[in-house]
Amino acid sequence: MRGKGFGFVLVLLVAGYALAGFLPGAAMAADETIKIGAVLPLSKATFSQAGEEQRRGLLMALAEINQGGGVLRKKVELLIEDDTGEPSVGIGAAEKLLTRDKVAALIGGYSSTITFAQMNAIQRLEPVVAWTGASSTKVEHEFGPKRWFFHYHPWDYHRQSTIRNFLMGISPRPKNIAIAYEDGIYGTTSRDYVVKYLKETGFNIVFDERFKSGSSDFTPMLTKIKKANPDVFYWVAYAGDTTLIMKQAKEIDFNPKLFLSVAINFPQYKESLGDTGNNVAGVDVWIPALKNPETVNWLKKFNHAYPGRTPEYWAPLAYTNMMTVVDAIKRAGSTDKDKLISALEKTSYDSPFGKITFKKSEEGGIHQAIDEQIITQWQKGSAQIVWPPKKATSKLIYPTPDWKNR
Amino acid sequence: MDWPSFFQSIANGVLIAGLYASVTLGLTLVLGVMGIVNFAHGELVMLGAYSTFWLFTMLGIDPLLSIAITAPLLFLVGIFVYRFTIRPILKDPPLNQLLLTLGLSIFLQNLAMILWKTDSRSVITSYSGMSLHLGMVHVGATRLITFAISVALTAVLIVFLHKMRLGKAMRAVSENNTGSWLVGINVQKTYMLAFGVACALAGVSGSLVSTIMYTYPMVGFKLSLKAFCILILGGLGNISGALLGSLVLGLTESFVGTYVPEGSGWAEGISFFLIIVVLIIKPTGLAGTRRE
Amino acid sequence: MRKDAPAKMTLLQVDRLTKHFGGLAAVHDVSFHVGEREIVSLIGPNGAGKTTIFNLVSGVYRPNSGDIRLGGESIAGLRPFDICRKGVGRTFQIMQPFPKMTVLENVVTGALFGRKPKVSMKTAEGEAVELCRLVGLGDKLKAFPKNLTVPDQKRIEIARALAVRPKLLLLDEVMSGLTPTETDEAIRLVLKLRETGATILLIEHVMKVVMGISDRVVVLHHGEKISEGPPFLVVDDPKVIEAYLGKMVDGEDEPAC
Amino acid sequence: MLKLKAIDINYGDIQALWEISLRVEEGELVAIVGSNGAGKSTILKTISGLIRPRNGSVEFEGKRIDGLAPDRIVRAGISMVPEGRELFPRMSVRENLEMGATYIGRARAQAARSLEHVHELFPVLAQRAGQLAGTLSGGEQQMVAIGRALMAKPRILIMDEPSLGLAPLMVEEVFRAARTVNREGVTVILVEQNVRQSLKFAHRGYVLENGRIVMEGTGKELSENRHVKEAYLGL
Amino acid sequence: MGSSIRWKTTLPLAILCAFLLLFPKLVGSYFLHLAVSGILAMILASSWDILARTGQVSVGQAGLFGIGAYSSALLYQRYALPPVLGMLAGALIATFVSIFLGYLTLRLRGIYFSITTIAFAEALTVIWLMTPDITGGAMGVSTPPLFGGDREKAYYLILAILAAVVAVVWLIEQSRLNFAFTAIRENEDVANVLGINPTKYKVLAFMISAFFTGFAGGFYSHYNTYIIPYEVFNLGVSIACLVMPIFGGLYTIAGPILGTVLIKAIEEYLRVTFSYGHQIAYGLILVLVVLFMPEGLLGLWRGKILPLFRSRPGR
Repeated sequence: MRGKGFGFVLVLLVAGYALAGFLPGAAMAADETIKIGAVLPLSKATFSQAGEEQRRGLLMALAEINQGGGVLRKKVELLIEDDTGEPSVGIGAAEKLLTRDKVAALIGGYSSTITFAQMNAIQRLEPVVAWTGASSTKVEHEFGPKRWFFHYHPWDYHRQSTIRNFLMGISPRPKNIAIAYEDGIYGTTSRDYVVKYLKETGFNIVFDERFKSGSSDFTPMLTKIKKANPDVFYWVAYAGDTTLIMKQAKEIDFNPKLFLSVAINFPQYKESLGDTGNNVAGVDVWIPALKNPETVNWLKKFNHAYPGRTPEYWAPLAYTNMMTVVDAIKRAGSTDKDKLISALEKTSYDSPFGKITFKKSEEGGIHQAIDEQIITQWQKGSAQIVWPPKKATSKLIYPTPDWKNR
Repeated sequence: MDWPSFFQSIANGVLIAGLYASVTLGLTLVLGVMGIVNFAHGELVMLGAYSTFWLFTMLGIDPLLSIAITAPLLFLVGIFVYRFTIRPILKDPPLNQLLLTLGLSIFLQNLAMILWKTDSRSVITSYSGMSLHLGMVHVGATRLITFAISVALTAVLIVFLHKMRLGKAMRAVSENNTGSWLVGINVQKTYMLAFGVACALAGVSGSLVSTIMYTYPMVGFKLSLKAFCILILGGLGNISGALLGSLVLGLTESFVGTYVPEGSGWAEGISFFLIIVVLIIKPTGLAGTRRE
Repeated sequence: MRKDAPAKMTLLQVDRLTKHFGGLAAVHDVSFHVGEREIVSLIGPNGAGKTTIFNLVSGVYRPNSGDIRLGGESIAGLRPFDICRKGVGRTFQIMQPFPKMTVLENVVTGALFGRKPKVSMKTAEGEAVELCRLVGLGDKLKAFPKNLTVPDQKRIEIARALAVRPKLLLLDEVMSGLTPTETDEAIRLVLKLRETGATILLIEHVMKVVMGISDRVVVLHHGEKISEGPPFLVVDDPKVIEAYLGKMVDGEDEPAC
Repeated sequence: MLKLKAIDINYGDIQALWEISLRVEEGELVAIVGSNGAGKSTILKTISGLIRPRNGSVEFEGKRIDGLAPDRIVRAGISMVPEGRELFPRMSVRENLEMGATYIGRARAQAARSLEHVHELFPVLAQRAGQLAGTLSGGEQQMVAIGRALMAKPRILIMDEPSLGLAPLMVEEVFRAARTVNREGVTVILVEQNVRQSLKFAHRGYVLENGRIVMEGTGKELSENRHVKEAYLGL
Repeated sequence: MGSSIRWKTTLPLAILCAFLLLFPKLVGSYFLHLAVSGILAMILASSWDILARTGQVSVGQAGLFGIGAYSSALLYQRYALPPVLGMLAGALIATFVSIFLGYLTLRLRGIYFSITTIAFAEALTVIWLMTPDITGGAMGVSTPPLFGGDREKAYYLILAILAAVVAVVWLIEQSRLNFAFTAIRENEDVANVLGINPTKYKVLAFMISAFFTGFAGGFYSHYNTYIIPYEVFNLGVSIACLVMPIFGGLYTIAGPILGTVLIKAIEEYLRVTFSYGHQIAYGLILVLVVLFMPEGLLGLWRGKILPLFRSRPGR
């Protein structure tokens, strides 16, 4: 009943770790290049779509930089590691990039939990981190004040304050709001802020419940919300849930004055919902319909690199992430940590999102790139920007016509 | 009492039960005939859903019509899976069968992820989003069709098992292996066909999933966890019990979702609580006996 | 033969025992007793309820009614491991050695758990080796059951049952399927066991064995006791002959069709 | 009609049958007797294909049938009434009987007539037609098992301990049926513990001990043989 | 169950121990991190194997893992309980839950036990998300880095836990428990008749398994500094717990450890080369092991490879 496998284990233990460690990275050349390391979620179900999109943006930026001769007369080398959606893998990936590959800066990032674990693990190294993802304020509270931490994606409350400001600007002003949110960290943080903001400004919350992402049926919830008869139905969900919610809202003939969600400009939105998806508004960071010259210019480059693809905002965000870091290296004239941080602090870069500078944010962050978001609405099958007024490409349709009258 | 939403809740529960029943049917058939709980059944549903999606996107075939392609396709997949993985372990202890089918499930899920990424895909047809207004109740057309198909499938399956020669052979095999050989049934072949039919059923429910829900690599697994619950509620391996169990689960979810505070969050977990409670009260499942 | 032996203390007393499965009575109103150091055989055609009685005595089944007393203490309805520790060891009709354990380990398992107070691993192993020698497995301690012959597998069963140091040993068809030489060996073994002080209740089909070693025989048919007594008397009982050989049809006439 | 030549059977490493040879002529009723565990059932299972022999051959009307799957052997015309009946407990009596003919092409066409015939043989089954087989008494179940085998229109009917656990009246009925069937031209092979009765009815018999055939003769010869009495009663 | 320890076993064992103890001095923090997460997985695999020895195949170890993780993190958050004590508390709470669960699932055999354990872990996820006031809900719970981020200390701690697991498994193998567990696994009814109380030993195995799984959970929460329900109660954790021992070889000391080493290496390799769906390896391994090498790698080693190096017949 017992085995004698210790010798075998010994051999494999050593061999296993040697293999795991030396295969990747062992063949890297020395100081010929400037290395930048990115950690992205490439293989976890709900995360990987954003991860892939970021990779596209990064590779696009990389190609552009190296075609232009690199920086400081060296080629830039981009090392992309998959965090597989697991914190311990994410920690390992970040450590590997910093301690073995000795990258000049750590970029990328997506999940808040993984970011939190990663930053805790690597903060003793005080690396230069220019982070796209992680919108949880938990991360801001902990790492926002750090000198070495730069953050691009708006924090949770930016999205929710955008919603508040948008709703306050609608006339006639809606009164009753129903809020549904997925029960993960994404939905929950969003909900906490929006409820706080809306209550402060006198809105009436008539429904406020979580649901499980990936539910097979939303009709019970929608039936309940329909009963509450809100003016605006606001929900926070992933793509699949949003598809199902809209289809079923139509089926049970639920007619709020406005359907409002988060990040509805995912690639399959139109093909999944068709006409049903019209008139839905959503808060977003960026959409291709933006008319600023940087966006138009960037889209041209994107279409050249990935013909026939509609980008999500993660692609320009990652592109901006990479460009600003390389730009800072160029201005710093070296990859020295302190010089690079000072250069990054002085960033002023015209991105598809507008001018990027690093400012203070409300809850302690000192290097925040983007804080204002936009509200989009699907109108006759295309996404239009309806808020803020200075970026608007179309006028908000409000109230939304009944399902019967469309 | 707010009657419109009460009746709407009943309708919601009944309609989603249709989807659940279609997923459970094949699982029940395999359990009934071969005594195997197939953990990979959900993944076969998922394959059916993807096949429907691609047939629609690339060839424009209506999801409901594509059942005619998806079901035979999945039947063949089933025969293949049976031949190379299930047959060698038919006589193994149940735990090996569990591990093998669980392995298959993980394999297929990740294969789908590699092939088609994790995007959620959905089809729109001329009738999707259409709904009938019956008195106080709104009934989605696709969901009604799904329900009708599931009930029809159950009926067809019952008739098949009681009237058709092959169906009777499946029942015979499920009741007595030796007895079946002795009346001239090729038990091996019957197993293979039963597994194939179960997979074809998974294909049908895959088509339904892609119309009324959406398709992503994990969709089958989530549904199959619910199907386990239904299996246990409805009596293990009992076909009409599967429909009944689906109704119980569908209605419970619907009423909890509509009438319990924070119900939307609890509703998806009900199947897990039911599994635990039912198995603890009666380890052989509610309405029936367990096969050894 | 001990037909004239003086009445001994009763070790096992089975009283009006009844067990139903569904609607069928597998055992109906059966009473008998086994005295200390007695060898009693339970015989009867297939399906007569013999193994059911073993399962009732060893606690695998709970009786529907009736009582089972071991040394005066009721053990009916106790769980099998409790009954085992009170001194009942048994073998199974279909041999069930633990396949992934060696012969020795099989036997050690019985010694470790089957009795009170518990013994140490060392003692258990020592005793198990002794028992293996006793039953004739001394040179196969490290072998796995699947590599052994039927008689050897039966020996494991017996040694394992003995390892719990039973006051009462239940042997379920340990002789069936053995060649005549093997059967003779087995008979010697059972007699040797009795000499060491064991009380034995056995189910047997090989009549030679039953006749040769039993002090008394209890005959079951259709779950009921139809006869009981010393072997030579029992075989002359017309009820027994009928049960075994089928009903005697009068004369040589053919039965009505 | 049926010939077994030097059959050896192993269960794992254990040999259960040793060089079994026997023959059955058309129209005969042959009994195989022997004590428990002697290997009687094993012989029958070998004939019906449930067990494959390690050595030796089974020939039916000159063709080898060993190695065929049981369903093929049934179709060839050998039906078995197995020990323990092996009915379909959750099917009705009628369904159980019909199953006997459903999968045999030539029997299917005559299913209705066969059913009538079975009902003549066992009138009680006609009354019980709608009842689930699992709820019948042992004797009635045995009738269903025999009836089911007959529905296949077999040339040879194999019966494995049909009287097992039955009440005396039922035992008689079962034997009567075996006899009737045989008279109607079906060859019957019977394995029994009820030695006296089966040898009395049999044309010929074989005595099996410890996996070997130790004696062969007409039913009468065997039933009067001293050794047989000894073997079963230990006299 | 030969208890004599020969030098053939002792020598590699001693080298292995020395190697493991010196490991932090030999490598950088990245490898140290890999080692820590590898050892964590070994603990999970070994403790799953302890339960499996009684024939109970749990597919819900994530439930116990999560309970351990949360107990420890919440105790730190609410009562500032030192992490190592928190881990211990987490382990004890998981053990307590396992007693409850063990008795509830006692009558369930085989696959129905497995399904119930899945449901148990999934139900816990729902409960956790729905009661944020008690559990922290979806937002999870965060703690400061373990030992102030000193990875060497963390390494030695987790190594000590692994050593404890191995020691416990070794003790089980040397004691009467091994006989009880094996007997129950191979034939519960016969074991019962031989005087073994199946309830007692099944629950005991469940408790030992839960203790270490819970401890590992506690370590995980402090080491990773942030846990959320979707992560610690994830089915993926449960599956990892069972794939590794099955791959390595069930019911052995070395099997689960060996399986973990290899799978982690394969995983890391696939992660860099083959980013999407690298868990496909788990599925493939399960299917192939069940079909072709039911005794896992150790069985393969003993049955097929070792004999190649032995010229003498026999033994």
